[in-house]
Amino acid sequence: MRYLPKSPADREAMLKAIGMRTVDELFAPIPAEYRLSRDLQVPHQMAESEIVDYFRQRSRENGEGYASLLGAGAYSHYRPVIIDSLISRGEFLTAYTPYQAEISQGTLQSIFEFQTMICELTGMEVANASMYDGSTAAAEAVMMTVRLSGRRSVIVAQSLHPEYREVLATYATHQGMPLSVAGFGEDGRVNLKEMERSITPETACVLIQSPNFFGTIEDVAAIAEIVHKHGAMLVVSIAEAVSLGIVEPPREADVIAMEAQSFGVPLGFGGPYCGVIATREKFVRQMPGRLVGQTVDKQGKRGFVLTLATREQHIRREKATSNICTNQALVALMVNIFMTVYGKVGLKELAKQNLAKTAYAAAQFAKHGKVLFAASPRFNEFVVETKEDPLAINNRLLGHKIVGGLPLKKFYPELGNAALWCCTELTTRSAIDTAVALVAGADGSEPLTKEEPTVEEVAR
Amino acid sequence: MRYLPKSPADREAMLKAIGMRTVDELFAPIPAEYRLSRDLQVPHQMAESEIVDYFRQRSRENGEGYASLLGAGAYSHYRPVIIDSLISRGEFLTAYTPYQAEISQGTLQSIFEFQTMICELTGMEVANASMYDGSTAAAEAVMMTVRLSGRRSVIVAQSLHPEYREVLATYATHQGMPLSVAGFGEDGRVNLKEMERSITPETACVLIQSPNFFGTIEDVAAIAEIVHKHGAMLVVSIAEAVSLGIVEPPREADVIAMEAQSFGVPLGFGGPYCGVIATREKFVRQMPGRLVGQTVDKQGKRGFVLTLATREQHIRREKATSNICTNQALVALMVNIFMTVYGKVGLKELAKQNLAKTAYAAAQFAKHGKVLFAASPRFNEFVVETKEDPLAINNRLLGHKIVGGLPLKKFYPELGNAALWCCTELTTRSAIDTAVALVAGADGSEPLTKEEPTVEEVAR
Amino acid sequence: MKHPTRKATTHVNQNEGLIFEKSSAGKAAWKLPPLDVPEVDTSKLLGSSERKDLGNMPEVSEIEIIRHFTRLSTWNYAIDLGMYPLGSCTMKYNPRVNEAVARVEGLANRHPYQPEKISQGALQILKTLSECLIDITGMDAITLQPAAGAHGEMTGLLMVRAYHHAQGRPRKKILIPDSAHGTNPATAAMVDYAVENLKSDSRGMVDIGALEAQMNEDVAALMLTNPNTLGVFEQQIHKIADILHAKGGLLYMDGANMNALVGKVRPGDFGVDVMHLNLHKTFSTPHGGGGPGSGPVAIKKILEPFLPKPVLVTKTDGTLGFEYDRPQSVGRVRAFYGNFGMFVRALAYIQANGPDGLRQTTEDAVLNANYIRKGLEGTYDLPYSTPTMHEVVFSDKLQAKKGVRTMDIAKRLIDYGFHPYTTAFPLIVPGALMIEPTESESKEEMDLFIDAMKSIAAEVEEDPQTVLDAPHSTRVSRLDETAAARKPVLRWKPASK
Amino acid sequence: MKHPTRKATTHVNQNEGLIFEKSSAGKAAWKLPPLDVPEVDTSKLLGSSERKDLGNMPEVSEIEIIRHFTRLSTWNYAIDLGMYPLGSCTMKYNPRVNEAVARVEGLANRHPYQPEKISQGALQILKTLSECLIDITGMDAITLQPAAGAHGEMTGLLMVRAYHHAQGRPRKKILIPDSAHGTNPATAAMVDYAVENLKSDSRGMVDIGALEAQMNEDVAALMLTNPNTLGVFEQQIHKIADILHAKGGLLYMDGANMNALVGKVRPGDFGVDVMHLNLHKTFSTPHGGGGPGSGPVAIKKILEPFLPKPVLVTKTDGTLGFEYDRPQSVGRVRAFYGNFGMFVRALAYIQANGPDGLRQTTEDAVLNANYIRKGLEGTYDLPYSTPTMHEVVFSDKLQAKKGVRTMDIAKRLIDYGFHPYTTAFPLIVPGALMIEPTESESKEEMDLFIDAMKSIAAEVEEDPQTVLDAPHSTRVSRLDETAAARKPVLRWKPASK
Ligand SMILES: Cc1ncc(COP(=O)(O)O)c(C=O)c1O
Ligand SMILES: Cc1ncc(COP(=O)(O)O)c(C=O)c1O
Repeated sequence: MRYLPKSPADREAMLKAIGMRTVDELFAPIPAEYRLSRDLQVPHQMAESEIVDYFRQRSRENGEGYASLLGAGAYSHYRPVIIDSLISRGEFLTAYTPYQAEISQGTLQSIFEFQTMICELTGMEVANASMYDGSTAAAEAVMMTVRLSGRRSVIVAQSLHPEYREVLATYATHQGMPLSVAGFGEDGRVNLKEMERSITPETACVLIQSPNFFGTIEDVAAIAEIVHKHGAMLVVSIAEAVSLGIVEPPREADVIAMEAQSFGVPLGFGGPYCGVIATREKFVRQMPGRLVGQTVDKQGKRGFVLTLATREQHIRREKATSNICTNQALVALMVNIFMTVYGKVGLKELAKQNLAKTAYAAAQFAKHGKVLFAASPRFNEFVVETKEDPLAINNRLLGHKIVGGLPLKKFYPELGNAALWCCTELTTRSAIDTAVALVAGADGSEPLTKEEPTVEEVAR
Repeated sequence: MRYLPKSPADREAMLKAIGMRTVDELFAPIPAEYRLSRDLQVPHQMAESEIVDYFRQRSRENGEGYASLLGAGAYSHYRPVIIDSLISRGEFLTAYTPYQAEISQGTLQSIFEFQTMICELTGMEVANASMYDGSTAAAEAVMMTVRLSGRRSVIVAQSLHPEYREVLATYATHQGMPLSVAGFGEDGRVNLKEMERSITPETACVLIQSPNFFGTIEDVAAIAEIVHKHGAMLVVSIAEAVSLGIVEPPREADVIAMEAQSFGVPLGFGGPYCGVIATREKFVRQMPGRLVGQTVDKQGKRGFVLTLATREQHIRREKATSNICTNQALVALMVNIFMTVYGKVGLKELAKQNLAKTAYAAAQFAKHGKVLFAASPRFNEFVVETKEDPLAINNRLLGHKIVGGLPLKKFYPELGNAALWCCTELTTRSAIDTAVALVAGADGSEPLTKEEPTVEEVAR
Repeated sequence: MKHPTRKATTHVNQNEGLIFEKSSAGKAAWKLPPLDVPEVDTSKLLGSSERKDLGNMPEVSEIEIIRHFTRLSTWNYAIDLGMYPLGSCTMKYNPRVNEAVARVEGLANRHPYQPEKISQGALQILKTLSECLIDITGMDAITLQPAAGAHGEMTGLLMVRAYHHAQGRPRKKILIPDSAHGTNPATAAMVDYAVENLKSDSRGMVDIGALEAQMNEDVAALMLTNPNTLGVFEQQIHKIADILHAKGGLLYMDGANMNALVGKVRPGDFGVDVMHLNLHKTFSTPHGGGGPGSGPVAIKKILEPFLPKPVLVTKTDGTLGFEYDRPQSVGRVRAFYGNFGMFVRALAYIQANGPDGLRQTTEDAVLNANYIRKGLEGTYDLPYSTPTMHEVVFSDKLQAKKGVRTMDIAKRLIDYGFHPYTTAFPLIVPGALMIEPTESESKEEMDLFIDAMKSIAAEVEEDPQTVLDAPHSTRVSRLDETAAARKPVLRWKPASK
Repeated sequence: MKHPTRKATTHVNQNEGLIFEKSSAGKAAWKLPPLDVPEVDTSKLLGSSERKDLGNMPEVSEIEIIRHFTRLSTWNYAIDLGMYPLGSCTMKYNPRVNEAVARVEGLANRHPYQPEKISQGALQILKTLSECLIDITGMDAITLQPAAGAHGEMTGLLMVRAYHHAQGRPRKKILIPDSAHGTNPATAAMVDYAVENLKSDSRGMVDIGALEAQMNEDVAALMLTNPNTLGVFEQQIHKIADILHAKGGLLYMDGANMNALVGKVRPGDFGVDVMHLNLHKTFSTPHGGGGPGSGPVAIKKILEPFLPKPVLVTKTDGTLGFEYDRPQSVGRVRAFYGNFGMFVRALAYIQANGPDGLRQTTEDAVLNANYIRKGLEGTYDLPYSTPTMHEVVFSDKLQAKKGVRTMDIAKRLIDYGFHPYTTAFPLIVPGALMIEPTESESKEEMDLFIDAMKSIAAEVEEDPQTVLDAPHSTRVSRLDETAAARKPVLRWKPASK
């Protein structure tokens, strides 16, 4: 086997050194009746070229070359080439968790920079080294407030990503934590009254998302005021990290649970992504996940180490803040490099382009369907209600190698024929125009002409 | 500009330090009348994503996805993934020529290993660090024999790659070196009698290729005997390096000039490739190009350095063995890694697969066209003569996304409707069968049925 | 050093500050393409939600970023540089073809919500990998959703919990051997189970007597690592299963050590009801400095109704798709379908090996561990002489006499050109040296490791201080972790502020 | 060291033997797919030409190869690690997007002989790059065929030779300033021209008087580097051109230093007839440890008939193709069309910069060189005070008094975390320190460089021996080059034999 660095002679010599005659002796501890006498039923040993061909083939069967107008928690942004050049270096790719600081300073310093940038972008004081993804980060953030508040019930916004809600339900219900849902209003944002009504003295926290699942930006300040008034904590989930370039972060939150996939992480059919939790300094000891801190060596030289490990499972076992061990380090490095490339000015300009593409698209769709929650501020997603079933519309788009918006029936039956569309800096005007034309085509109105709309039209 | 590590403030501070007010002052030495006052007429500054899109587009216009049965000096072999993983490391990719040995041991040791493996494969005693490509290596090898023999005229086999012959002509004629050509016989190999007749006391060397341009393996021993009998030297060019896995190397040669592209170097529309010269120890001081040698440091520790530099332009200037400076180092590293991956056993097995595919293909073509030089041993190329003009046949193949063999009219009008076909381990049986069927289809005989031929058929 | 090593030396190495220390207004590593739609008035669109300032985010150029991370990378040790004998972590070779195929356009850049009919390629990968893992473990069904081992543990225990609920008799606690990894008890707590410790016997295996005594109707399951963290195979495994099953409990196996079993024996065959795998261990996906991982959970039929949703199914028309209507499911454990990129890598690894390669891999892994045990027995104390599978655990008992503890020896190994072994556990071995070479180490590399360990043992006798002060060859010496925890500095702040 | 540097330190680094020392029969890093055609009888097919044995070729596994080359790589210095101030080599940043686009399937893996009609993508790249380079140089036509600068020189001189032949009066010699790079005279000799040295004046420029005296009908051309190897722009350039042209000679410009001119001035505008470019310098293609390069040759109309063949043309149907029928061509200088992969990278570099970026790049390159000159003037002897363009040349005159030569200072720079500057030439400066920072260096990096150079100068005064013994921080100390040349060991041999 080409990965194994041993010749038959090496194996012979080693067995001899151990004082064994056959390899079977090594497995003597395993009761004979359980030993497998047959070959495993897995593919035969393949040449590297066959493996590459196999996955190229799967790739061709997987929508290769389709344009997509999907968002909903996974966003398509341009990934600067240097991200892969750098994370492919064996020293990053094939290193373990940096427990041995003296030979892990590269990983440690980069995580320290990651934590710093996440703080700068979220307006929080501390951020951890990463969580599995945005959904588990949200659930863990909620658990954190339960520990901090000593209360056990949780209120979750219906405008939070439905799958995040499902994950929270999985985490919470099995720990007997009552969950209630706060609906959204005409404006596609949390219904404040309804939310306030559902808060009780047992409410540990309210969990919302902003920009929320509909792309609408929540009035975090107002929500925070109500939540805090009742002595509960506010957890804000951010699924579209690029929004932080132009949208004011939820500084009033007590904990922010983020999905950083937008920052240079490939869509990858759903994973691996990069969750992260940020909060206030005073809450850090209840924070789950790894943390890197600055310190000095014997000569007083600056260095970095994993710290506050007493929160973690390998020290505290059943008393740990979480069971998380392996996290998403290499993905966090992608995120780190992405944030470094765009930086202070680039992130804002990038976010602006997302905003412009989305404003244009929404204006175009508005001509042939109803754009819901149109009055509320939004980032790069919008909901369009059509007469026709969006599934039918999407089938038409697929014919043109375009993947249409996400039909919301599945998650929000009450929204009927609504679909969630997304535009990023990578969405071309022509893809938008084609999609709009195809939507229109079925709504009775004549298909759009390809001529460019005037700026006035768009501004409308 | 995103590659430039300076802020406006940095530039200000630096100008100030130098004692200048404006950047223009820096260019004062350039007579004003020549200074360019307009923008260069080059593409406007593009975003990275635009650059990637531009080249993806060019790629789609460049035969992407076509199968190819072309060889003729550029061969399509599988490139193990680790080649690019390793050569992409900045420490190899962005290093200069290893003149400063103490911080270049990585490049130096790898070249030393490269030189060693080339010696092992060619049967020569010394090999250099690389030349531009196989054609210039052949020309420089000939120059080498001119210096060594004190004679000035050269005989070149007509079965040598025609473009190599053109390059030699360019190098030789301008130095007033008489060139004569030795034709090939019925068997597609050098016509020994004709060759011997053309050798004179002024003949410095005879240059042949084996396997030659037709894929036929020359009788190097016989040629060497004749050449040496007349006091001339024998230079053998090897264009298909993989042949060395199964074909006896031309040990009787005085100098071997090789194109190592087959060893892990992408086809890349013709370059960069990797030339190499190998020869006997006694000729090394007339060898062009860089050489790495073993030595020790002050503590007696093994190390490697560039050596015998007195042959080179930076020391000897007009008396140097060649003007070559920059060579093909990074490509030689690809070759080195490829040779290391396949090694002693893999190279032989790889070569065997090439042989098998070619034997199969030749047998199939033989049914619908005349395979020339069929009696002579060959490696992975063969010449097929058809009634129909091969250009017409190839147009038909293009319709099936297959690039057919190289029509030889252009180089060998005397061969009429002959084309040079090549099969490697990457050529699939179905591609061969399809091609054969399309050749047949136009030769009047019925198209081949798709059923597999029996081993007997193939053996024929 | 007194005992020169043939393995490593020191070489000039670049310093590098924090990226923020390189930032200067006006530098940029980015450029956006021209906008093909009209510009917009941000404040008009966002109003009070508009962000004005991005604080101290850096402004640097591309070359500075390349150098920054390249320099940082040279401060790391890695599998690509040498042996990484971390016990329980299975630091094996991460094949580069895995990285190549994971980046193929249609796999790397497709959206999880694109219609299933154009996602058959990805779904086929999920299906094939699932089938492979099911046969490798000898179980009946699997979920690929969990993002890592600990996440898999939680998923598995949630299914156990749901199972007992469905049986109408919920249970209170999980039995966990004292040799277990920290995530086991932490996970039990997360799903609201009480943890009860189970002690090991003198041979480092589950104490059958204790198990019989502690097992009752309150016990939901036993979380067993097999081979356990001592590298010892639980020879009474079937007895253990019987004891649990007799009282209606389930046997959970922590599969972190599957590298000792693949192709040789299947947990499903020796009584395991539910287990997780670590694709980032046994199946060669890179650790990447701490992640990402993937922790599939394989189960027996009885637990199938409780699988997280969605579940991959073959539809009537023969195409693949997800089933969301799973009334008894424990629910989702993460958004989307799991760490897909890791599935691609793990499948590529299985394909590269085939049945014969996987078996040979396991044999080499066990051979290597035993070779190291043989090489160091006598030099270091071996608390349990029970046969070794994929890893061996020594203790620092002999060296402790000189005041040298396992962590000191570990740090000294760095000077000898190796990454340290695991020191944090198993807790049943005070001052543990937990060594797992994996199959990826050549005899040459292991001989160098054995020499290094012997040389350090000699140093402990001759001059312990050298060992206590180690490492001596690194760009930073031992770092003050206590200070770091006492006054945590968890982010950079501009000097000014 | 007495003067501690903020730039570098030492860190543990892996040793590694030769790959042959790791070989063992039966190890393999390869696997072939099953053969889809019948096996063949090799000896039957090849007879006496069959090779039986591959000698001492290695047998190793993939992980060993990854570690071998990864370890080796850590022994190298590189642009990615820090400033690489080699004068005349233009060691600038090598953008990673260049590498990415050069690997796009249809560009990386297509055959040079595939029909032109399916090669329009590649041909379009040749055309666009050619047009860019023609405008950048201000010339009329170009060939991309030469594989490197020296190859371009040869190609250029061949055209000069062909031109004079066509004029009916072949000429004998080439004038070359004493400051020229070694390839210039070596090239002249290769195309059978005699080399006549032309001395420089006190300001380091061509001595006009000498030129007038030496110029006659025997002189085919003057090979001029501008800015020359002192980093000095030949202010009399047009006078020089006039003198040559007046006697029917041609002006060849070695364009190695175009990084000082791009976007600011064009050789074609100041009288150059033929010149080469180094895409691996000015246009950012990586040096890769010594190559590959690419040396396009740009020419004025009068030389167009002599271009190497084939020549890229736009055909009547508007598609691109090669023209082979070029009766006056000097012929081919290499097989196929040149180092295509470098063309892709160079064009990507031009696109990333645009007109503004290219101009800014040149300005920064010149700014950097002048900043270093200012910083080190006084500390090191500046033999020519003429204004500096892209590089500055000092001499070791002051340090030589203490017995310390330029090579010693260069080696000492290594301890300070920098790659040395160029020491080999220009020959007109004995003990030259030839420093070219390029535009890719930040102020921070250059300040560190200036500090290092000053610190070394101080060391030369305080304890020269430290400098003479340098480097002290590398895995190997100064290597014995004399011994290497006296008894050359140019390949590994098995101990046995
Ligand atoms: C025995 C054992 N169990 C569980 C885990 C946790 O797995 P993960 O880190 O993937 O969450 C580990 C990881 O080190 C382990 O060694
Ligand atoms: C001034 C000058 N001319 C010519 C050359 C030769 O160019 P190449 O190495 O590409 O052959 C060099 C390369 O160092 C150079 O600096």
